[in-house]
Amino acid sequence: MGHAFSYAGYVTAIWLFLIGLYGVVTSRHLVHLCLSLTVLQASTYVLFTIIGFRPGLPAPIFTDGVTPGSPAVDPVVQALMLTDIVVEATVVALLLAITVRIHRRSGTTDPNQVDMMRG
Amino acid sequence: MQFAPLPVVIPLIVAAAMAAGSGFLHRRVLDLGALATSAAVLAITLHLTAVSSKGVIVYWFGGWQPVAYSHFPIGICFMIDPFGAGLASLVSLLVLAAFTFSWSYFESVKALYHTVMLVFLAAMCGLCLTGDLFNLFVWFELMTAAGVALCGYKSEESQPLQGALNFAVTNTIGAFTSLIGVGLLYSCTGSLNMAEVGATLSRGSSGHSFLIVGFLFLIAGFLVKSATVPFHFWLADAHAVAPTPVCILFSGVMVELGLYAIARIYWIVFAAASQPMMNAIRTLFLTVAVLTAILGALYCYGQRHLKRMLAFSTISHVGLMLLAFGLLDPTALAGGALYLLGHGMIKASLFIGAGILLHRFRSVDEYDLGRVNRQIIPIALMMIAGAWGLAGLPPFATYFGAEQFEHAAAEQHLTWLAGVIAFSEIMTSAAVLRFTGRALFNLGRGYSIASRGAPHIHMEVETHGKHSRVPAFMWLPMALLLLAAIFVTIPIRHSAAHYAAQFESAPVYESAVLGQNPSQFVPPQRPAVIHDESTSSTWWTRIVVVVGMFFFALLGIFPRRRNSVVSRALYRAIGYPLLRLRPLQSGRVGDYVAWMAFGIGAYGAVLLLLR
Amino acid sequence: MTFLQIGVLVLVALGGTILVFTRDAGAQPIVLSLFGLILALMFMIFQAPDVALSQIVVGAVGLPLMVLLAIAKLRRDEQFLKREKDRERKAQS
Amino acid sequence: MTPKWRLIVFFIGAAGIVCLFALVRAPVLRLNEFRNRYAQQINTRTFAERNVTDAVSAVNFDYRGFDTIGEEFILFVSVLGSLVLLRMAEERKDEILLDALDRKRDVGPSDATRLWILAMIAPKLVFGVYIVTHGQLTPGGGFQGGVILATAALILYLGEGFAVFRDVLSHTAIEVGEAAGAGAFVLIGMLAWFWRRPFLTNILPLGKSHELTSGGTMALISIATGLEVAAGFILLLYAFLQENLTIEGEE
Repeated sequence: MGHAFSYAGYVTAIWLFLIGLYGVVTSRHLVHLCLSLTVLQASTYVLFTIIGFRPGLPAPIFTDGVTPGSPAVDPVVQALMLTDIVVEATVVALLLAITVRIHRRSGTTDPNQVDMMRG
Repeated sequence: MQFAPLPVVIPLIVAAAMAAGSGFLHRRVLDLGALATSAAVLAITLHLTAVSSKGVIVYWFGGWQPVAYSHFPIGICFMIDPFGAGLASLVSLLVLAAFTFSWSYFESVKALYHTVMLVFLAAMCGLCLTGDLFNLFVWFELMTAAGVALCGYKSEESQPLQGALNFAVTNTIGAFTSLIGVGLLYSCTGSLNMAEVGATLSRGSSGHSFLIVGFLFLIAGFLVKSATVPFHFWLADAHAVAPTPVCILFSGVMVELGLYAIARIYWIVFAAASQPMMNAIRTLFLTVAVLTAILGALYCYGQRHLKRMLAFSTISHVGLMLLAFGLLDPTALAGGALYLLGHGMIKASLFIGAGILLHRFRSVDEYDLGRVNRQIIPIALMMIAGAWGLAGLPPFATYFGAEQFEHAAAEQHLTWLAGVIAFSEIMTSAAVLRFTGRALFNLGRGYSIASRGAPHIHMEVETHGKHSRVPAFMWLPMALLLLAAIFVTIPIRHSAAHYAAQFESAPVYESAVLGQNPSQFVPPQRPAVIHDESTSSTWWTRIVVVVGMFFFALLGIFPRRRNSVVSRALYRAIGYPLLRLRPLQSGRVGDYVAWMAFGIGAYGAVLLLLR
Repeated sequence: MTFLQIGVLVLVALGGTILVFTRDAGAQPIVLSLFGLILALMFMIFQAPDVALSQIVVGAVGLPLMVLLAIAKLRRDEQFLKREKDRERKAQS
Repeated sequence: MTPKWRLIVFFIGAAGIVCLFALVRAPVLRLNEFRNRYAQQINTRTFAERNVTDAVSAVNFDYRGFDTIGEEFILFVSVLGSLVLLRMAEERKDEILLDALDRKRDVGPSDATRLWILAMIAPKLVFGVYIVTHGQLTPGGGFQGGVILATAALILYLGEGFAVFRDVLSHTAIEVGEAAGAGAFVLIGMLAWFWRRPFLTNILPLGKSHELTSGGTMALISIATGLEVAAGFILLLYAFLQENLTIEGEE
């Protein structure tokens, strides 16, 4: 079976996913909601990290001391995570812009009070 | 196939050029450029559809053919078949219609509107054509970002912002859940290519529960996008308030793209490996489809705001299309594809109708309007034709589609599903008819029971120029889309079943993508058939639908006295459930996310218990 | 080595929890920045220097900065709206 | 729904999600023969095929470059969306107010602080450019370097105030830069297409390993990305800063 770190990482990923969801569900402030989303997304970072990691292998950068072509940690998941980080940053920027705008229009930042449409 | 990347690449280049030149480009130049781009993309996607009908086209970006790597896919590929390319054609057709409609539309803040719309087009085309799981996620996220930007475009009022917020939060969480799914599958199969992942899973060492959970997480984002119960709440909020050209795309194709992705993922990645669990998956999807269709239809009938009404009708029809997919049968899938094309065009046409009313009368509210105007009568007639199409009546493509999956349901001894289909068709079309009767023909008096508690949404005027007339570039796309919804059946009606059978056979795609064998598709032993002979039962259903549609429309227009038998029965059947259900659609994003968590858990529980 | 890895994962879980339970707008950017740094540390320990660099510039600097600016803007808007309201009230009386 | 019911619904769902994760624990944590084959292919071939030493950059800019195009446009569209939402163009008319404000801001940070802050800009710029151009050799690349370059602009604002920030970094120029960066990436991909090779094929000479020119189109893509990301983040700064100041100016 897997290594201790992968158990810890797996549990951490689940925990971040759920606690992030909990934050979004109970949020009373749109900025707080954005931050909860970043926590939620951190669960994907942790999951990808432990999937790609192999104990004892170096980072996939073949400069000092690492022979080109030798085994290394998974570079594919790292590339995916780079994309993921950009996505996170931009989504949060968009949401913050919406937040500012909502506050301008309706004077509130509580997602439970902006409901003009229901039913 | 040299043209394959162009549906994505051309809009992106034009978008970047427009953004760079936004300072000095004249508005009309932007309009013309956008129209030309979407027309070009339409031509290319139609060409791709035609070419791919002879065999799946696989296009490797960067030239990373897997043949050189012992058949392991190392790059990203487009995997183009008639379904994907056909859907991309629908996307570009509707984008073309949207740009035509917006010729005299709201002032653009520099070139931002055109730029974001073009990026949206590219993202949707990419989603239709890609054959890579992570690439699918990228286009999904690009679609969401562009959609949110477009949804909040007219942010002078608070409602568009609320819609954009709910859209952004729910879809982003869905995307992250899908990303977790991608991670789970990558950990087990070591690949991101759909065909390769499917092949590895079917070699099977991962166990049933892994398949279920991986599937569920992977499609979670697309369940949100396609607004199935209980992931559907955001849709009405976003669609009701987005600018009209954006609504055309949201309801016409974006939602359906979610369904397409689910079907694609299921058939290529999971179907072979999850063969023993097929019944559980079928039960889950049929249950969800029935719930979605009924719930959407009820809400739809209970609205007074035309756009919101159409949004709920989209939810209901998504239920029907999910039903077509959930039967897991090529005939039903072919019917679903036909239905999807017809529905996309009709819904787009109706949304253009809403845009015209907003342009002409500055309102789309059933009770605020109520002005007969000779000029608006052609529009009203087209709305009625649209309602006829929503009801799945001939000669619209929706009829030929619905007929097919009713047949398939009957073959699986699920005849009662025809009742659900009829209910959804009756309520959604009756709602549109009721609206047209009240608002455009000034019929009726009093309030309909169903409208009690429906939100009244103030809309801002989107157009400039003369409001006293309806320009041709507004009504023309509306009429042409309705005609297209009729004539689209002719070229594809008979070939659809063949490509549906191909769509459902992963080995074809595997050999095409991984390049091990020639990719000729041999139809299965019992080929899927398009049922030509209309049995008497389908005719009976149609008659019931027509009668029911007019009954509920008239009942909405001329409500009876409160204690009459009819109105008490109606209250029990429609009014009371609606009153109870309305609070669920609370407009609060926290509620929606709680329901999403519930949905993932519930779907998983159903699959695990039935497996 | 495993000790280090598990330690940083525990830190990540703790950091996320604290961030979700930080409801005070003043503290949020700081906690977010710290959480970003912890994640970057995790990436370093798990041999992902590219991701770590990107996480430092985005997660620990860029994102908290945007949050900071947004919160500042919300505060200013708050004052602005209040002043508008006062002005209206004065005009009425 | 009342908050209580919302929590109940959420906790039922959360319990389900925990069960789902628990069920797939073993296949995810256990190593199987498939797990790392993609990584192995990349790790063994990157250096031989592309002459570059950073495998992550090779995946980002070459093997899976098409993903990165999508990613660049997510950034592009989100920045535009934020600009739309914060209504840059509409609020341009308030710039007169801004000028009045800038005069007021003369009593900003002391000269010593300003000097310190400004002294940080040059190294920031150098570092950012270094990271952008060495993407294929060492950790980093267009994305990370781009953000570093954008923070240099932030320092300029902190030291010199908005007027100088605006004069040095003209809004139009930055907008054009952002669009150019995003467009350049796609155009580099099209370069191969015009030579009748698949989109995004790396057709430039691969250069010598461990040198700046190694990796063919990768270096160009990295620079295009850097331009786009830096410009995009500066535009976001603009959007948030300018609206702040507009409000202030109305005082």
